[in-house]
Amino acid sequence: MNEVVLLSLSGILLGLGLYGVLTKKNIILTIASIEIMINSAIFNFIIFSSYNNNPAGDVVALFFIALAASEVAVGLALALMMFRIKKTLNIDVMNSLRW
Amino acid sequence: MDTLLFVLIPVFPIIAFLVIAFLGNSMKESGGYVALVMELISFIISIYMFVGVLTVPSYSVDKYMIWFSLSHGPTFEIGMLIDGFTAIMIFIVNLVGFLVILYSLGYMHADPGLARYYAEISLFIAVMNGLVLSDNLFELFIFWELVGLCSYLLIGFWYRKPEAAKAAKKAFLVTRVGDVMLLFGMIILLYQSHTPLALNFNQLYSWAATSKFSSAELTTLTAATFLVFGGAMGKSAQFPLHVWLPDAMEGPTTVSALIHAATMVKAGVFLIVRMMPLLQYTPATELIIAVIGGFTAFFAATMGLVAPDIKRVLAYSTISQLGYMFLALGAGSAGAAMYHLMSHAFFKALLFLAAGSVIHAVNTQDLHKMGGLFTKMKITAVTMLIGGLSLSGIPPFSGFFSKDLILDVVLQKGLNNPVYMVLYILAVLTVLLTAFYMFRLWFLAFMGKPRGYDEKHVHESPGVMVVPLIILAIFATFSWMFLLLPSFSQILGISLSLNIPTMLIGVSLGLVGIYVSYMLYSAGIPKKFTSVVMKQIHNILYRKYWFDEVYGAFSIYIIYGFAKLVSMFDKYIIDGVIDGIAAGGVMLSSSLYPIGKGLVKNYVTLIISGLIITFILLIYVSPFLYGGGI
Amino acid sequence: MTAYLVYTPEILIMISALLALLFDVLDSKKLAGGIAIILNLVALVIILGWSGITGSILSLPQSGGHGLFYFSLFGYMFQIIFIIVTVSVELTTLDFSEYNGIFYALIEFALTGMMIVAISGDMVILILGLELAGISTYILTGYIRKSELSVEAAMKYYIIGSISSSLTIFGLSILYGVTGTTSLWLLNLHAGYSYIPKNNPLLYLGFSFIIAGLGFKIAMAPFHMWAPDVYQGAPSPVSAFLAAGSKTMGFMAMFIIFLSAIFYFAPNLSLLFGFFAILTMTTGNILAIKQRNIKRMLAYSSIANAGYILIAFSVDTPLAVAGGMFQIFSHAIMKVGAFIVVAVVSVFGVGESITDYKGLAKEHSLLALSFAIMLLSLAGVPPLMGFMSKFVLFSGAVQAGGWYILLAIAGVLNSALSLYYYARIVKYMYIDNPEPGKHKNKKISMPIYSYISIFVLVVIIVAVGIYPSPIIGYFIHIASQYMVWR
Amino acid sequence: MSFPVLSLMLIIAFAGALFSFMSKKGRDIALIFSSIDFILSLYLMFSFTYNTFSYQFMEKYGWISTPYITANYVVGADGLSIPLILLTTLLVLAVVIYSWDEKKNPSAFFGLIMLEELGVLGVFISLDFLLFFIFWEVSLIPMFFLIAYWGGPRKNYASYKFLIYTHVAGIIMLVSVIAMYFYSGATSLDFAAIASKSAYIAPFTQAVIFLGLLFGFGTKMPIVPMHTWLPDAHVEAPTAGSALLAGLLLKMGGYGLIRLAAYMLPAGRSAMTPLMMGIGILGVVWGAVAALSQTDMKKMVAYSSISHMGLVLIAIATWTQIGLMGAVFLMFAHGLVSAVLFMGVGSVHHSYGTRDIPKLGGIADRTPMLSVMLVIGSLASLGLPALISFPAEFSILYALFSVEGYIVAIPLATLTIVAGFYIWMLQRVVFGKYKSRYVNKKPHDISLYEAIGIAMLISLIVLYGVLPFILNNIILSSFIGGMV
Repeated sequence: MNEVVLLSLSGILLGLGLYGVLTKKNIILTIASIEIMINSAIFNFIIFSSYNNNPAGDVVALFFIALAASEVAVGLALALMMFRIKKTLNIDVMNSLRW
Repeated sequence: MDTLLFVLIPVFPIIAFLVIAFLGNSMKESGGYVALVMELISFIISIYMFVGVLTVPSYSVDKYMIWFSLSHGPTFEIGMLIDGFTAIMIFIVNLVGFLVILYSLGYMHADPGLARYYAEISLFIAVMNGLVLSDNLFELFIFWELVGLCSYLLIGFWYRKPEAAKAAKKAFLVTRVGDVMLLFGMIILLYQSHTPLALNFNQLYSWAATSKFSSAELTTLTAATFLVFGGAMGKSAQFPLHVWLPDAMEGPTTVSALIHAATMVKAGVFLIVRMMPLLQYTPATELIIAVIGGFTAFFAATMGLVAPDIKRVLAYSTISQLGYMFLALGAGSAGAAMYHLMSHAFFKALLFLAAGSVIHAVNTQDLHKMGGLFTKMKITAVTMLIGGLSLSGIPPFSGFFSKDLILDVVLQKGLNNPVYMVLYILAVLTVLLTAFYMFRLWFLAFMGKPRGYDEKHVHESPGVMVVPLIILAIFATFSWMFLLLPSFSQILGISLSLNIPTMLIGVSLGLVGIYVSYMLYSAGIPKKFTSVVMKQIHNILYRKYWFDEVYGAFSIYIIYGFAKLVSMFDKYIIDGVIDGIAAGGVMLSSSLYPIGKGLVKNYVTLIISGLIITFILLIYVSPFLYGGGI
Repeated sequence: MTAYLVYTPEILIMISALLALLFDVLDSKKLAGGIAIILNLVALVIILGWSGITGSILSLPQSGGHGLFYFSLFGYMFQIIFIIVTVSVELTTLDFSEYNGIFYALIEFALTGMMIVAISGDMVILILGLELAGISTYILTGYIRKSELSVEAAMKYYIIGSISSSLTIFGLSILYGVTGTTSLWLLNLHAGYSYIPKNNPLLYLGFSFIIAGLGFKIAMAPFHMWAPDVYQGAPSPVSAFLAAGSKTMGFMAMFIIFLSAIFYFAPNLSLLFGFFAILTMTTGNILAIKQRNIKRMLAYSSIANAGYILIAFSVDTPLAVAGGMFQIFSHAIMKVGAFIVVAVVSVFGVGESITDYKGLAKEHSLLALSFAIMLLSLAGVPPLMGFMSKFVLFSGAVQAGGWYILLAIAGVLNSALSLYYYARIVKYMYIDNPEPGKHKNKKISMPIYSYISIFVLVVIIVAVGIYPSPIIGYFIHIASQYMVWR
Repeated sequence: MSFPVLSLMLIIAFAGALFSFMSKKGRDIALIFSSIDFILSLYLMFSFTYNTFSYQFMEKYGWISTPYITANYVVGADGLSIPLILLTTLLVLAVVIYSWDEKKNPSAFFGLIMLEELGVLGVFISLDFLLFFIFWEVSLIPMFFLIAYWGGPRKNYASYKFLIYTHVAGIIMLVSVIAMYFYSGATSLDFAAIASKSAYIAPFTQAVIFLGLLFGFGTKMPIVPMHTWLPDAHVEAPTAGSALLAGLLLKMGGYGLIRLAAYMLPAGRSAMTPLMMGIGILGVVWGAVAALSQTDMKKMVAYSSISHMGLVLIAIATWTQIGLMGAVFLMFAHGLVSAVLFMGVGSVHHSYGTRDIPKLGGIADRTPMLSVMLVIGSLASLGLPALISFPAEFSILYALFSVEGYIVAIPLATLTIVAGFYIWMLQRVVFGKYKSRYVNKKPHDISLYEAIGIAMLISLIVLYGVLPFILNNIILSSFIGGMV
């Protein structure tokens, strides 16, 4: 029962992240939404770790938190470059690369 | 007799052909002499053969070499079959061939295409000799096609004239229809007979003589022989494949004399003569041959009645006379046919050469523009008269005897079979028509007053042209004397037995024909017909029963239309589908192109939908297919 | 100490990355690149020595790092591909002034990630490798900071990439939840135990997520949309690296993960991958037809190739898997070569539009010839390597019989379709005349290193095409080993 | 192992291609190398051992040996391939001589011709499927370039159509053969290895595989309805390309169909015999009828090729000794004849600036030599006896009658139509009044080189027409005996 609730929570997190990615126009917000998605996965690991009585999941979660952080760093850097060139953070102007 | 010597008969003209073909342009006129000399040698050898066979009437030798063979199938060979028929035919071919080349020296003088002419004539004589010498149907067919080729080339000799080119095409294609039938017949015969040597005549004969045919086999054999006759129909211009021969008159007159009167068109007759031992098992085919022959004889003669062109009249006459020969063959007498073939070769060659002499003089072929030539060209006129009398079956010219033999044979058969009786009546009526159109021609050309040619330049032809006329006239008059030789009669299986009543009917009808034409034409062209019926009949005959129109319409509207349809199908349906698929791919490419619009959100949407598809496929679809399940 | 010897190649490459950073500080670009290349080659030689000859110092397969790593011929084979690709790209960039030490550092980091993926035996290591390579390549894509396209490509790549990696991680977490272990090899071992439910819907969900995540890496339809944009926007050498290296890494990861997954529901996966194979190759080829930009076209061709390779996952017989690996190998070689040529000709003022290639053979006959060989090889024209790999791959499908033959037929029809757009470029180069005003022949020094790398790649393409026996044998050997683990 | 003459031929062709590409005097090199190849093929013909039902001049080297796929470098020749090898080397030589005056990038032109020779020769001599397929594809690329670079106004469309059609055909064939290989459990991709096992494949599977092969080889032949690439390719190809395309590339289809499909899959063949008969007869009629309505001379000749290849298909379907002999002989014959015709038409185009039949007329007036060659070519193509096609056509028709009976009437009747369009074309183009409104005001008769090229082929057309046993004995003594 407990697990189901917790898993639903992580599912909701994933959905929220996705919703953010699909609707937010601002690149920073998009990156934040992606972080939420990753966090839902990390959350999963922790849930399953406790469910399985296996510490490996917790270890993995720690690893992935670091990973997510480095990813955000790169994302923000790219957003900065983006802003320098296009003078906007609107994600929808990123369409000069198409067909 | 040294049989191998006879191999040389076609070889010499071939040498002439090669020499003239490769060196002709530098040889000019002398090419003619090469051809003449080579043909003379062949002619001498063929006389040797003729004489030799006459001394030993039962002579029959078959020499062959293997061409190629199959381990599970027939062996193809090329060889020579020398017997009485061969000797007679060889003699005719080379005699006429020699005379025609001689005549050409005068007639074709200063033509720009002289080398081509002599090369093709030599080639023709060579392959015609080959055809006659063939000992199997396969080999015969090869030469059969080659004479057709020569005929095609020579009809189109003056290729700059569109009519000549058209006539050549027509000749080739119409005979091709026959050739294809012959090919079909050969294939059936080859399959049915299984002779060790493919289609060897002697082996075919012994096969036919020894095997007991079931009715189904007889049906097959009938089909085969009928198809073989189809070939003869094409080559010998029998109804309904007769349309090419009158047009073939676009070629030089010498060509008409040699190919379209004396030799090549006889190949069909010769073929059926070769097939006679098989035909006797298939009376149905015999009957068809007789009917077509008899009908053609009459039918062609009617068209000859009104033709305005001197050579076309003779062409219709040739068709008609060939019909006689087929009638004889259909009545079961190879001898009568062969004999008429011989005498017809002489007098028809004579008539054509004489006509050539006239054309040479007046530069027109239109009878309506001739007239009154008798005084200016006496030898031509007289020799042509001899030919005409011979054709009309007036004694003592050889045509009389040969035609009489045929009538006699048909009558004998007709006494038991009403169909043959009808054919006999047709044949007799044809005699009347023949005499009429022949003398219409003669009177229009030589009697009356000149009608619009340049009178000053008209004079008798030179010696090289006149001599062949005289020689042929002699043959046309006296060749019946061959029948007095017992060996000759033995070869042909006929004799000079005079049946007085039929003779009388024939001769009298001939005389009536001559008389009528004398009444109508001796003083020039008569007034136009006044009666509507006569006008209509004249029109029908003049338009040749609209055969050309019907065939033309058939080929243009049916065959060519179908062809158009097929290529439309290729272009629009097949290519349309293929190009459509290609275009569809490109269109799909273009329409899928802007999907996503370069926007990240859309990409993410696609990824999510892909995820959902994956899950559905994994969990719901696959178990159904594999019987597993969650 | 000897226990750490097995990590020598990875360590060497890591060192080269650090050295490159160092030399970047010293502003000595050639040295950075040169040392990276040399160290890579040393690593390559070591790996070849370990993997090439039986009875080498290592007895393979073996695990290391308490199960975190797993060394096998299979992994080494992929490492060889990664190093070849990287070295080619680095050689090319030596000729270009815009790439400095940082570039080499990044590309070496990416290579390290790939190498780690190849020897990973645990989810953690796998993801770490993937992310290391991924993050490095995000930056590499945006390497030309002044270029709007480059930055935009990087941004797109980053967004899609991180979403995908989050999906992958999510999937792996479910896998962990169901099986109770993060070790992929352990997972494989435990797979036979009955306590792990075979038809757990959660498992299916997990695999769906993993497929979606890795499908991004290999540019499988419908997860492919980023690829053309990124390949077009990125600098050409980076595109080469992405198309040849990053994609191969994706396949590597899939091989490792589905090693165990296939045990659970092989038929279902078979159908799934069959479907995606046909969808991917058709999408790639159809869309490639209309492309006007050569790099986009190559991207779509890369997508199509992913489709062909997916056949191996669907058919899943030793021959098919060997064919799939062979196709991965040949695709990597050909694609890296093609992008390098694109990079090199751009130096001569040839644009990225396909029509710019008209008449190329008249001025740069050697480049045109190499490009033609690569394109024809991509199209599968014998006797080039691309033909041989497709031959083995489709043979595998046919050998399996049944409906797999349909996959082979779809494959060959698609490859016929692909011939159209490859041949079009070859025709442009050799037959058509240059458009007026194009080919501003910039007078520059010969890009000698690029020529070397192109030459080596062409030699590989032709030589393997003409005498493929050892390579095919090698792949079949690896594939059989891979199948045996299952 | 004896003198490796077959490999030598391949090497020479390849070297010729390479040197031609690199040299400024490509044509001299092409002439020398193709002559050597021709001489070698004559050597093959004369040192051929009769009445042995096995491959001769065999060479075998290991190539690919892996657990699942084994292929070797095996070359050899038998009565089926010897005529086609001879045809290849002869035609290439003739084409090289004919195109002597090619102005546009001659080195590449002759190099491609030599490359084409390499591919086609390889197809005819390789006895391993993988090798076969490699050469098969190698033969496509040069032809694609010949059409695409030296072609006519619609060369783009035509070259791609050619490429895609034949490539699709090739790979479908590839898949079929792989299936044959795996289903039979053969030990290697050698023809001999597959043939020894393939007859044991289940009949239904055989039929399916056979269908695939029929599609593959048939498209190349081409058979209706996969034939539309041929007229387009021919119309746009340069003369040399057309001659090689019709003369050689179409033969690859027939060759493959005999050697790989019909021989190796007896049950599949007998299941598909009605289909092959039907398609063959349809092709005969279709090609002939469609040719009748063409106004472009090249297109007309191309459609006549379709008709002839229909006959070849019929012959293969009969699977009798005489039929197969006819098939091989007709392929040889058609190779020579269509090459002559295409060269003739090419020269007409060269001289008068058009190939459109209604625009031509009376060309015998100004270009007599050319006209003679056109006439001979047409006559040979319509199956005139004493020229090369006749023995072949007769054999095939006879075989058809012996197997299927009176249906032979349809192809026979078509012979009339074939004669029809050729003779009609001659009437309109060669004969008749000379039309003075040509692009070229002063048309010149064919050049010496063109004449030599054509005359070489014509002399063989006559030679084999009169003495067909020269070739028939080779075909019959070796390959037919081994097959039927």
